[in-house]
Amino acid sequence: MSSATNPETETKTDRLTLVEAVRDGLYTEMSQDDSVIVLGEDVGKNGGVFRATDGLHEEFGENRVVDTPLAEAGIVGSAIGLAMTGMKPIPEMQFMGFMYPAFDQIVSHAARLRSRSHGQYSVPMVVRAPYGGGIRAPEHHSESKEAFFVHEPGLKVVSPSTPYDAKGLLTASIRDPDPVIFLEPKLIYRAFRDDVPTESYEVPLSDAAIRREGSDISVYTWGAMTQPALIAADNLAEEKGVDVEVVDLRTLSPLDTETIVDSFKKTGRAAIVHEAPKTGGLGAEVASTIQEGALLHQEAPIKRITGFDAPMPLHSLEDYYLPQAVRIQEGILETVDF
Amino acid sequence: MSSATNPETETKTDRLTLVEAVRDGLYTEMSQDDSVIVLGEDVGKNGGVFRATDGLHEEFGENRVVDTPLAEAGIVGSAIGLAMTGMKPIPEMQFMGFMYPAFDQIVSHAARLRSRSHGQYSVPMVVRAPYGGGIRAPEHHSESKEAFFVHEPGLKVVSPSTPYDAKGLLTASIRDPDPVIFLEPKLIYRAFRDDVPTESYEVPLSDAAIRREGSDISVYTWGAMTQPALIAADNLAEEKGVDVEVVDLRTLSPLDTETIVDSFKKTGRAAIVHEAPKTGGLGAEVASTIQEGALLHQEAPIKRITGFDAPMPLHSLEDYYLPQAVRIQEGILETVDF
Amino acid sequence: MSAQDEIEQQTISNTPQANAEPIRILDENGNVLPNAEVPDLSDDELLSMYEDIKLAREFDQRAISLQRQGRIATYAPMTGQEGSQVATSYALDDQDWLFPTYREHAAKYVHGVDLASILKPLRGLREGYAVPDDVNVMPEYIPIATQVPQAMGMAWGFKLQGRTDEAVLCHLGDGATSEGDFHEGLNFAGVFDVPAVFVCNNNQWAISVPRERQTASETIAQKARSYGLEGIRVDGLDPLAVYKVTRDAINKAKDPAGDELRPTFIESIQYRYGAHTTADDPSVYREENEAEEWREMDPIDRLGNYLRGEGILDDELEATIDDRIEAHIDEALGEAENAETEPEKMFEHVYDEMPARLQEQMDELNALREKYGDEEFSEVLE
Amino acid sequence: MSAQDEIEQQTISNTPQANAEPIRILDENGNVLPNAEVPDLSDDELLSMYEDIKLAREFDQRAISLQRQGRIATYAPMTGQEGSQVATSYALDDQDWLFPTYREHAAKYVHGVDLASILKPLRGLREGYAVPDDVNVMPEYIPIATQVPQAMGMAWGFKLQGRTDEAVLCHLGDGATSEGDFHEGLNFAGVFDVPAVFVCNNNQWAISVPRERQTASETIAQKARSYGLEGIRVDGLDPLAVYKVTRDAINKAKDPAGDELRPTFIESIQYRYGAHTTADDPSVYREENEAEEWREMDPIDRLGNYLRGEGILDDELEATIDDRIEAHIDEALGEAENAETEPEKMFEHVYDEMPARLQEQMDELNALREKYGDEEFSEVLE
Ligand SMILES: Cc1ncc(C[n+]2csc(CCOP(=O)(O)OP(=O)(O)O)c2C)c(N)n1
Ligand SMILES: Cc1ncc(C[n+]2csc(CCOP(=O)(O)OP(=O)(O)O)c2C)c(N)n1
Ligand SMILES: [Mg+2]
Ligand SMILES: [Mg+2]
Repeated sequence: MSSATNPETETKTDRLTLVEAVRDGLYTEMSQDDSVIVLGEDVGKNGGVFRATDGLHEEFGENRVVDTPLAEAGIVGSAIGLAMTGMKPIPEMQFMGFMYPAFDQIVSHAARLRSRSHGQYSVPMVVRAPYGGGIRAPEHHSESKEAFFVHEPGLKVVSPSTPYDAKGLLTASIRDPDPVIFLEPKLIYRAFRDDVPTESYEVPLSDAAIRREGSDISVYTWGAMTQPALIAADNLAEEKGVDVEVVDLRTLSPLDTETIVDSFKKTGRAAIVHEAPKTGGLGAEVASTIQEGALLHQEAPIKRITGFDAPMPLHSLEDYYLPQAVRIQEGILETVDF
Repeated sequence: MSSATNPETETKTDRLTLVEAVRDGLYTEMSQDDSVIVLGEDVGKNGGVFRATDGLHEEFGENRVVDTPLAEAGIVGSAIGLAMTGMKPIPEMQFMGFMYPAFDQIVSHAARLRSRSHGQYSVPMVVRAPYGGGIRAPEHHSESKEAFFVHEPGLKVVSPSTPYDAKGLLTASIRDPDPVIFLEPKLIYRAFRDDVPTESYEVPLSDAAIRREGSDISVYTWGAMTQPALIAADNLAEEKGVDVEVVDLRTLSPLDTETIVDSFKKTGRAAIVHEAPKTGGLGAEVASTIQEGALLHQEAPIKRITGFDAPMPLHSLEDYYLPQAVRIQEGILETVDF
Repeated sequence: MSAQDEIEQQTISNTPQANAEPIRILDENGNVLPNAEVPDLSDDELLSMYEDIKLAREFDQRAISLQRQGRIATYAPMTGQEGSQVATSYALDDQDWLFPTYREHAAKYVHGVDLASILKPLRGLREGYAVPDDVNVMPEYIPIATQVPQAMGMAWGFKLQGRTDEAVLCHLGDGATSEGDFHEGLNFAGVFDVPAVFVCNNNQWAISVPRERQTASETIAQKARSYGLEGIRVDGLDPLAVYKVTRDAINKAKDPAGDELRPTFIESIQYRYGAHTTADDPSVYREENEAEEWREMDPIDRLGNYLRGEGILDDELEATIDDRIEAHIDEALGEAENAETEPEKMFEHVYDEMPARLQEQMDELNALREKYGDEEFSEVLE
Repeated sequence: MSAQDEIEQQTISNTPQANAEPIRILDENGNVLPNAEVPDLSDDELLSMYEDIKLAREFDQRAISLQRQGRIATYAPMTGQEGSQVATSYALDDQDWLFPTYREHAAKYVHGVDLASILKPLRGLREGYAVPDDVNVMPEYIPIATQVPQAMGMAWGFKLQGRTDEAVLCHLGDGATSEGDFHEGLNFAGVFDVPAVFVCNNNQWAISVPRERQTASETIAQKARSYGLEGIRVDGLDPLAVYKVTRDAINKAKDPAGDELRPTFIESIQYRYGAHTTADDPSVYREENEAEEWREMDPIDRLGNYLRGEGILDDELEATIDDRIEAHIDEALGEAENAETEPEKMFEHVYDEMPARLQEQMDELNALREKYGDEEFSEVLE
């Protein structure tokens, strides 16, 4: 990581990948706030199976970067207890597919301690998990079930698509007084680098980001799928003269309804791109939100370009499962030509 | 339960409540098929906390109606193993809110053994759970998170709204070669009685049911909410001359897209009624499905009349949380008057 | 078989720390057993403990009858178990935290939750779970065993922050020991050596499932060994014995000697005299006379006899105590029955700041309430 | 500390059945220990066991190098653990079922899964998990410990159906003992007394977490006592000892004597010589020389020396065996590398009958493939 001062902003920046930005976000916040601790399987000495906690154990010691036994309900449950003592625990789930043993602790407790106690107690915790497919991983390692957590009131759900956002959203998540499920798109952990300020900064958990302005159609996406969506948009601009707006939701719960609806009012057409199975995916929520808020602007059915209603296959077929640029382009054209 | 022969069908029928029909469905299928067994907490001697397994322990013995230790992953996990030996296990989860400890076994395994084994193995199991609010129950006893299971490919999800359907859908579920999540609307467990044939019969897991024909708007719902939806429809017919079609989805996964879309093509307007929180609920999927399939028929935004994006409150407020007839009427009128 | 036999029967042969014989101080008549030592409590403390156990029993009876009258919702009685509940909370210091289940009303009360707050959730009001800042009690846990890793985590937090004067007491049932969360929480407690005391209220039943069908383990206490923890068995109908082992465990949690581990797992052997909850009918699954045998070991009788024998209690004092209890419960009930809430509350406490979507939903509901009146919402749905 | 000391060190003091001293038949040089009895296996069986262990090790080395060449995906090596894997599967009858994790390649192979089927999933093909009807092996389990309740359930099914000749063997790691599913599954096994054998392959590490940070329990085996089960410790680098305890456990599962419980929990003490998976670098978290000490107890050397000492094995036979192994693996690899699948397959095996929605999705994909060609789908997304 080479450091530089960004001339435009005069802040010192590093060129970081997304996973490095996560690590940097943890590092920066832990340096400033003693109550922040990281816990999970192999997050300590090993620095995390994706190196997202690399060096933190050495820097902050084994009481703040804790290798736990192999038990996800134990990890999240104990993090809830830690949070009650004024700490800000950041449990890591090694992969999203291994969050399910902790599902009860997350949905029945972390999400509800505030409401259950009528506002008396809260759980300022960030559950981090790498998610999504495309890295040729074994079974159960490619889950993208963000919709499960979005459907649980009391949780916030966040997924960055750039290194800059990764650090900024993570910082905001750590400082947020409510539990945040922080989903890291591991397909793009090391896909590209960004200027990331060395100082701490927040990207608020309220605003979607327009990644590309356009007038013909709004494409809503998040996480790793932002990349193929942007590629598809560029291809279509070049090859077909279609002007695509790409909206990166970033915070999946609570949804930024305003940005979603405003973009649609401008374009009148929409496609949603996600990795998760189509049925019951977050795409359905976005589509419903749009038509509730802007039906009179709608000129074509809202297209969902998603994973199929089948479990993620093993790696030889995963490229067929994930929305590729070609599928996205086709979906967009179908909508634009409707 | 008094028995009678239905003159129209010439089958012998009983007047049963929904929970009695569930019990009757279990009884009938267990009588005919030795491989069917029931297991769970308090399902044996106690006959289930809602009496859904009343008398089965006496009738079929402790090897077919099994009281288990208090451990939901143990119950569902062992049921998966039982299913592998050619049995048809019917694990009961005491309340839907207590399914989460078994979430991993359900979504990572029961749902996927067929695909994981490339079609070699399967899990013919029915996970039964009472669900939904309105009975003044304590915390965590009023969950209606059907959307979680609908989003997991490989599972079927069923919810009856009448005693007749309860038995018929349960029979079909037991005979289905795939895992079924069978959600029983406990609010209407004893709300009314129906003629239920004593013989066994199937209600197929593929068809939604039109509970009331109408031409002005289609209201999609399932489970306990079918009741207030029908009341609202009657009220509106009487008071405002609005002709409401009520579609009871019955099988929530796979969805009967055809019936959903056909009804909408007829009415051009839709509302969806469910208890679960609005965001990410199954209403979003139904709305998206409709606009994908019949946008050109759409005359108003599709209205979602649902639980709020808040945890179910304790019982003094639950009537505000659940969609009451008055809220449903208002939502329908808003859509019809759009 | 007598309850005394019953309690002793569940002994184990070869695990020394999981205590073959349950610890006991008072015999069934309230006499101090030979070799037993009465814990160091003043007469006032002993009397107050006695009064609280009696209050708990009276509260229980009143709550059951309130439920029958439809004035509160489903209630989980504690008769037979109050002695242990009260004694465990007496063993706590104010700054210690309590993790109760749906049955530990008395444990909560003794640790500072007023009776009205206990009744409010039973009347459908979450307000009862928002206890004052200086009362260290979590909202009761209904999803079985989920409190175990959380209690462990809180104790861990105290340890990490060097707050050596704070410990955590976590209740759970015998049925709860079968859940994965129990296992994960206790295993963490052993690995991270945290100042926590786990009390398993082994009341012999998990709804309709008896202890011996819950696990093939010889005792519940011996499960502690799987986590490197000390496991202790105590007569849960003997408040003095329960107080002693719990207080020792709390002391050890805060200030362990030598290479002692901080956490302790206590199996408090009890019996649920009554129904699992007011919605349950135990006659369907167990012999009515079973309870009678356990009643011979009743904590109120035993502690009362002890106090009378020591000259601390007499008829007059007993009458005063009973009157005070009556008045206390009446007052709490009045307060709980007059308490109200507002539909807005269910939107307010979901997040620290209400998201726009939720605000809209609240506004929609309020508009409807305004238009149609609250009566339209109070109808039962069926 | 030598490996022998290491193995013996984790002894326990007071739980008789969880075996203070691990069972061992061969010493580090392959000599039969005094008082030890070699299990009743023919020379051919012993030789075949030896060959399979050697094959497993060779397969492991080849798989690691295939992964480095990008020809297979992430692979979990088993070197150091093959002896135990092979021996446990030799202890099974054909009709018994095996529940493997991602690491039990050799256990699967011995129980009937051909090497090509083991390689196929590593090449991204689910076909490898669809074994022939007469091979009783489940697809490997990746979510840790989830196999435990399932294996228990299958054994339970055999028992309920009176299929007394069938038993289940379930593998798990030391890390897996911390998961709730482990606890729930073993507790059920005790309560329902099912014909199952649970083998914990304690290879001292769960990725980077050493055994002593995984649990404060003195031994892993003693956890069995929490469930009323017999817990046994065995030297996992001694194939004869592992064979013996496993075979005894399988026999007991099917035909217990007197009031013996059917299930057994075996702690097979091993060491993972290499990395957790090909994606792991153990030098980050452990001393390189640790493995060297364990290698002194290597199963191939010990069994080989024993066979040579008995005159069953000589250089010539060894060379024949090695050639056969080489050819076998080459052939399997060829088959696996030529295997193909079709995108349709991911739609076909979701339900027994494909739902209309899924059919539509498949049709849409096929139309796209037709229009653009499969190359458009094979690009990496990044
Ligand atoms: C996870 C979960 N599963 C099931 C239930 C339903 N349930 C409530 S209490 C109970 C029995 C609890 O038994 P035990 O732990 O012995 O406590 P006790 O009620 O005897 O005090 C059950 C099964 C629940 N609350 N949570
Ligand atoms: C539920 C779950 N959590 C986390 C993981 C990630 N993971 C894969 S292997 C492993 C370590 C397993 O250790 P152990 O049980 O000792 O088996 P070993 O790999 O040593 O054979 C972990 C944490 C997983 N696969 N499943
Ligand atoms: Mg109990
Ligand atoms: Mg291991």
